[in-house]
Amino acid sequence: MIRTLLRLTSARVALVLLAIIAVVAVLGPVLAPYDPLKGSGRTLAGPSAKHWLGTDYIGRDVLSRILAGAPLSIVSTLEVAGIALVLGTIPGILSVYLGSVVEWLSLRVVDTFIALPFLVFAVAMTALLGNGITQAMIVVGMLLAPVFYRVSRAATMSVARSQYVEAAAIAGASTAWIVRSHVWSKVLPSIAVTLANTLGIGLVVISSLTFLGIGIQPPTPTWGGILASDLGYLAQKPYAPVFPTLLILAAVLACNLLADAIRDAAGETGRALTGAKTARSNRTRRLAASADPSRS
Amino acid sequence: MSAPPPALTAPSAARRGVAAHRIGRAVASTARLLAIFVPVFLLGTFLTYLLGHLSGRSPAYLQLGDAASPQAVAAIEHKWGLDRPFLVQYGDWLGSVLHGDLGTSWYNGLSVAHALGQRAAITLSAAGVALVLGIVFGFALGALAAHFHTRWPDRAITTFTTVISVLPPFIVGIGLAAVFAVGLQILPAAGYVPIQAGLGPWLSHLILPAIALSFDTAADVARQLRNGLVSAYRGNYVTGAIVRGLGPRRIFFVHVLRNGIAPALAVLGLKFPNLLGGAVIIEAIFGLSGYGVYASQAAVRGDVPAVQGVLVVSVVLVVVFNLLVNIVLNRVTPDADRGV
Amino acid sequence: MLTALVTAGALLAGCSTGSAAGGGSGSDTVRWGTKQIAVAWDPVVTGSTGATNYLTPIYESLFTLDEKREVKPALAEGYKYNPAGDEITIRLRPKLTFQDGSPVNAEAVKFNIDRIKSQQNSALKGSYNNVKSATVIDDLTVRLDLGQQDYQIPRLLAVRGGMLPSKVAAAADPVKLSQTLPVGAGPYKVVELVPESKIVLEKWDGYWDAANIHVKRIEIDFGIDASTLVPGLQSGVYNFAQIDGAQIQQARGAGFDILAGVDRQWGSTFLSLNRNKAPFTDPKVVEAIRYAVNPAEFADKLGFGEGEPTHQPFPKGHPAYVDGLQTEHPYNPARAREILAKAGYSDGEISFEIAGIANNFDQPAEVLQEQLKAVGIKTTIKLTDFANWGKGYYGKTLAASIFGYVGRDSHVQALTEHYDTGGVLNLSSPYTSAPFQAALKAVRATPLDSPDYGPRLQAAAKAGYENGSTVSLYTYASAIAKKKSLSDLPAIDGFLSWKGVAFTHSD
Amino acid sequence: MTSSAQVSADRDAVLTLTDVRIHNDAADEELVHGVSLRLRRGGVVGIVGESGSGKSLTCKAVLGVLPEHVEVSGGSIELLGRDVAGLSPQEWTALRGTSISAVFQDPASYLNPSIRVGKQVQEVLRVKQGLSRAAAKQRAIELLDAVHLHDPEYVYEQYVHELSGGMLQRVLIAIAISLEPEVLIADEATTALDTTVQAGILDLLVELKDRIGLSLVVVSHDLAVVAQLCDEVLVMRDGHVVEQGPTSEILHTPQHEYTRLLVAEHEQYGLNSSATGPRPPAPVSVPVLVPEPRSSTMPASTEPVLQVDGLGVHFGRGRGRKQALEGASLVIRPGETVGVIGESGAGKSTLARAVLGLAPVSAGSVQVAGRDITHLSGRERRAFGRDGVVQYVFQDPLRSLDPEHTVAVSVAEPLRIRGGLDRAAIDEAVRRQVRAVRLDESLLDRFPGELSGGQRQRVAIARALISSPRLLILDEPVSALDSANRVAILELLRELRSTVGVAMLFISHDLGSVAGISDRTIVLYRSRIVEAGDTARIVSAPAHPYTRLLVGSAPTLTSGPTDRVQRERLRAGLFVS
Repeated sequence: MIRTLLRLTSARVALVLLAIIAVVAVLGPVLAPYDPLKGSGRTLAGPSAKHWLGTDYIGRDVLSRILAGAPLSIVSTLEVAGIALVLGTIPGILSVYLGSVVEWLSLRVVDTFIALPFLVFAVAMTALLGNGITQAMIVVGMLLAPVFYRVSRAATMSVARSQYVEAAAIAGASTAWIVRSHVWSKVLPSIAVTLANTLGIGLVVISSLTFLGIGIQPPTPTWGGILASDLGYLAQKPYAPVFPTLLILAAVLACNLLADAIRDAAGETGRALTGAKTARSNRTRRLAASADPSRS
Repeated sequence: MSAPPPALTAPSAARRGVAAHRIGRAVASTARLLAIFVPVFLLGTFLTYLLGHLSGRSPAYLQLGDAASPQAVAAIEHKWGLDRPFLVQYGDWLGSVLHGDLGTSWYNGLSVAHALGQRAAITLSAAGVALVLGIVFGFALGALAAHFHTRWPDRAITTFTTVISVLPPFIVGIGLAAVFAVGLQILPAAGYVPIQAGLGPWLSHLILPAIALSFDTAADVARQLRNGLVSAYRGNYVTGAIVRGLGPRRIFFVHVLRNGIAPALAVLGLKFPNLLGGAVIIEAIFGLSGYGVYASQAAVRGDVPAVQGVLVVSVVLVVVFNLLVNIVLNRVTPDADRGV
Repeated sequence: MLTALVTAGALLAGCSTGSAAGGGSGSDTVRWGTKQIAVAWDPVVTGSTGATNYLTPIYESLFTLDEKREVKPALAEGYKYNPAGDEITIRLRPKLTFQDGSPVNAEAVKFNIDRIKSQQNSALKGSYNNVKSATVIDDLTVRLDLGQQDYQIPRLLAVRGGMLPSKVAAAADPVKLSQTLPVGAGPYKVVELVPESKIVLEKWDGYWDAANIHVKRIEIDFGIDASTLVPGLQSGVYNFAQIDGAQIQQARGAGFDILAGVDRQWGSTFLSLNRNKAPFTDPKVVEAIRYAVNPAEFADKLGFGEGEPTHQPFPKGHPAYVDGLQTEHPYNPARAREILAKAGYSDGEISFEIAGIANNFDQPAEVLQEQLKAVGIKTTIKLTDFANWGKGYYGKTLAASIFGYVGRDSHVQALTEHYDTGGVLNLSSPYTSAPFQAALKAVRATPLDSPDYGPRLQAAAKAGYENGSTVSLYTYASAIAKKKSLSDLPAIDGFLSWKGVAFTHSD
Repeated sequence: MTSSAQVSADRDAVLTLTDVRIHNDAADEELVHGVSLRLRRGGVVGIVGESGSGKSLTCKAVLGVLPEHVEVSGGSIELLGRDVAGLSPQEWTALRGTSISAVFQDPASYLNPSIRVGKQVQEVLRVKQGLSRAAAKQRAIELLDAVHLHDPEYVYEQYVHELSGGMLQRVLIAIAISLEPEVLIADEATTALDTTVQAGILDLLVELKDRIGLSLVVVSHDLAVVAQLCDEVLVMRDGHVVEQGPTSEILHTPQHEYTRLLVAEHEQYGLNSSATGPRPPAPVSVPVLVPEPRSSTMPASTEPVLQVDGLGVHFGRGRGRKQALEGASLVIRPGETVGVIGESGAGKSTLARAVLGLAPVSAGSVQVAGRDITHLSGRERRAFGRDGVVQYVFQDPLRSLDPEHTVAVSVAEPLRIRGGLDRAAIDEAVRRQVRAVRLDESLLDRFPGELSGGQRQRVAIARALISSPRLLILDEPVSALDSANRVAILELLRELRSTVGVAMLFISHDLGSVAGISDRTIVLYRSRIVEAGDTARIVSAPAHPYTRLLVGSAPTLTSGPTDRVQRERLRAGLFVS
């Protein structure tokens, strides 16, 4: 599937973007030309040769802050997605196998989580549990988990009902065997799609929380935090929010592009795997099935 | 592979069954929906209450400020019944919630239900207008993209919806205000006037926040509708309808739309909580004192009953909205079996 | 698509921005936006002195202040101290009523003072510590018995401490008075009140000085995001707003008058140190911190031209401002390092947590952290919501916190709150110092019109300053942006008065 | 290619195809290389060919519904004397339904799932004929009645998912004939339907042809289906018409190799009663009538591999409770092959699952190789599965093989689940088994997607046999295969039966396949065993009316009008739609 994925232009664009972001996340603090926490007398300066993106309200170099903020922004987003992944996928897969009581309960929990207004709940929980990035990430991760639950459950169900799983069950395979050898690899593409999407959502949500003053303690630079504080100085630097916005947007778009590409590639491989040899004899049938008869 | 055989009902029994069957089907689907929503309500309120309990907040510090001696704290907590076992508190609370009493704010001693009642018009107006915008533009864009499937308008719309769905809402809000309120000066940047003051002023105050709120919904509805319509067009029943000699317009409105709309409707149900949740940010930016602002302020102050109140009302709104969506879905596509 | 939509919305709105602003009736209305939230509408309950701004239209005090910061009659005609200075007799203006029609009389005054002293959620208890009891002499005369000689009382009665709510309303339902229907004897009467979000006030003709009130209507929207206020002004939603320093330039550029300056509203931001907790149990550490702090940088970066570098909680020109203090702990990081080194601390050995309220003190905390870092003191910033923070701050369990002060009920009260044993802003409570207590007693015993009052007040301010538990960072002017057509409000220190304010021409 | 000159005058022709070529522009390749045919008014033309032969594309071309990027690149199509090439979309819309109509395979997918079926019948009448709502409804019900749907009012109110495939195909036919078109195309219209249902649909088409003067194009992969109806037959393969001519000519003197294969298949594995020559050699074991009482005097060597007594299976609870199997008893001895036949939903698969210990048994018992497996716990079930005593082969090998596992991995899976063997031993077993099912060892590293249907089914059989089962359950193992593969797999099974000696339970809806391989046959009808016995006896002298209908419905190369009348009588007695 990876090879199919790499053939897609959108995937390549997304991966290049993400690679750049990853490099920035790893090397950002090293690349930063100035100490991101060190203020100077030049406050709210515009872009110049010395400060490419200008300085902030206490005279810190914006470029340095954005670069230095990359690791935390990216890592916290990864953690959010990771928490959501673990909290959602495992119960999602197990819900298919652990009997109707567990299934019913987990479904209702997920329904409930979906019914809770996301940001209200995130704000409430983060505020009530103590204002910190860890709490914020756990809460957001938890609230994003239902997506993974649904996706992994749906994927698992379609595999679980498949005849090859039934064949394994008839041969006496345990649930663990079935999940390991049949389910996991089929669920993976859907999970990858969701993960890529969730990374994007996570970045936006963490930024939004930061905007509301929740999650990240100063002077720690994060993209959302930089953006939020820029908004307080619109009068002085109306263009300031553009830089962090573009970064967030690029990262989120890259994740979205990747998600779409994974979806396409998974579909492609699916078809490739099931139909490579029969393709020749079945070509007409597949064409007939996939084409849009509405315009004939 | 073990699907039960299709009913080979004997003719006479079938005749009698038609009417009863239809009523039975409606009752059964309603019961099924309730069986899903009642637990969601209970679990939602329980989680909400548990959250307040676990936060270890107490009205004492809000009310006493610098006079918070341990005795005074204990006295206040006793007054609020917080020294009772958790489940007893929850039971009592749930009981009064079911009677429409959401308790009183720790912060100002006012009825939470009353405060939310005063704010309902604002939040529901904003969410409602946003919903309408989301539906109208989502459907228009989705139908357009499906119609030009794989051609450039489709790609343009897809790109556009992707971009607007990933824009952080606060950026959208501030950007809209900057352009339309400050730049062009054609709309107010903040505030709310009730609809009694006139449809024009009401809408003029709501349109910007509603647009900001609707982006995400419009984008998702458009995407789902596009995919739904495209796959519906691939359905054999479309070929069937063509072969029967039905015209393209009729095929679209009667056959394709009806079957392609389900995912878009379903996503609408999922988006409603986001409309309420997005209010947290959008209301702050546009100076609307609705649920979102109330909730975030209450949360920041640690006013647990107020936070719980907002969450309960939101869960109820979401549940009711989803019920409606499901009823519509059941009518539109009677064959599908679904959860929330 | 968007443009079309918005245009359609605008057309529907009836085109002009004036009508888009909706609600209020034309140019006689002050449409006021603020990011603050008024929580209680009973002066007895309102904890924040900053919120007095929203109470002044509704409530009138017994006395009031003029532009020279002198006490002038209001509901009361005058006062008289006994020779010992521990009794003050107040004479009310005759034939006044509250907005609910009940009489403004000695009973009402006594009732409210009793309430201040007994009501559980009274925020004025501390300010009235020295008032032992109130006695009705006749219908218009009331006497306050004081615990000790105290000439500050008229000042206390000239602001929030002297605001008089209706006895009938307060006796009937104190929660209603405080939350949904405040009733006073001030120039404006409440038409509509949505808690925490909006209040609509209309001129009340029963006000004793109604002839001086020209603005017909005041509507206040609370909790408006800072970034929305200026667009709100620009799009005509508001014609009056309390804005942040960062927005002054923008508002001025948009053609609004800015009322700012330490002769009007000002605030002070300071670092409270808890001297009962390590590392501040060591006076050397406190001393080093005082040398490490650079008020000029705060004023420069956060004041936006309206701030002042100062080491004390008062701006220059304030009666309690002490000139000499500026040189007592001048910014001197080398000196700070030296003190720490001498006291045996290695670089980075001292570390503590700076607490504060999220979204309020982020930037001062950042600047402070950097300044302390420069002298080898490591800090972490922990900003939380008000409730969490208040638990630690009022419970005196925090080691250090940034906080601000905008209250000015009376000069002496400002000092006691910072430096006295039970002072709300004294994180080191019950810590205080003997010199401060002595100086405090002296200033209280000095009548306001005595020539000694100024020097004694400053002596007390100096003694308090030397306690060392409050390290002032800078003072700033609160800014108000208003439409040019609205005449300037009188410049009274810490007091927003609507007397004489009018729209000069219709727009 | 036979010329079509033998048909009568030109004005009799309702549909004429002249050297029609179909081209895929996207892949730049020709898919159909010249089809010519002439359909006389009231005539029936058949097209036979396996999937991908181009027969359905030809139909789509006639209907003007070719997929995107696919178009008619040569020749001409004349419908009622008009060349369809120049038709505008509006003209096409006007023409479809009124002059030409069609029914297809998988009828459920050709109806809108969200609209009651009656409305869809009515819709055409209202849109195309402008009937009022009431008139359209009345006419719709008449039409539903005309296609012999019991209780048309009831059917009118149903949704697609509430009706069976046969009923839906009748609904579709009702819609197709509602505007009284000249030409009806039946494109695999009976494929995947039960034999008896298929016969019913075919009978209906014949009846309609006679009654309302329809001209039919019947398309099928099954030569027998076409042979029953058609005057003229085209045999297509890979886009070419390999043979074309009057039906009798094609059947009796097939020229092309492929046509001969089609005919031979029916002679060997069909119920071609008129086909001469002996049936395949009968198995040596003596057929035993079932049910057979458990007997202690039975010698040990003939201890049954499977003994089922009074088996009952229910699904669901309360009012939704469905009896899936009732009082079923049967015995299979070592090396014996028992066929199970019945319509879909009759309980065939339920029986198979019960034997695997997977069905919720509510009555009776199941014993496999002397072990009672009626009520196993999950753990016991898995242990029983790992023993590999019973193995199972599914209908569709594509779906029963994990697409991401190579042949080697799939075949080895039962051994790996059982454990205890090292890699080399497993590898050796896999190779041996793959050879046994006549697969090339070079295919071991291929994925299922890279194999042909027949190869895949061999892999599935290899997987089932690798754990040396005593009993192999084959659930419709050849139904999804085309003719050539069907014959090959049946041959393989017969061979394995003698070499490996495994007992088989062979489930099929196709009497021909069952008859070709089973010693004894069980007939399931509505959850009950209605007849059981020696296969030869069941085929030659069916006792139960359903069995008789089944035997009479099986498509043969020679069935005719008399059979139709007989079938109708039987159907009337059985309420079969």
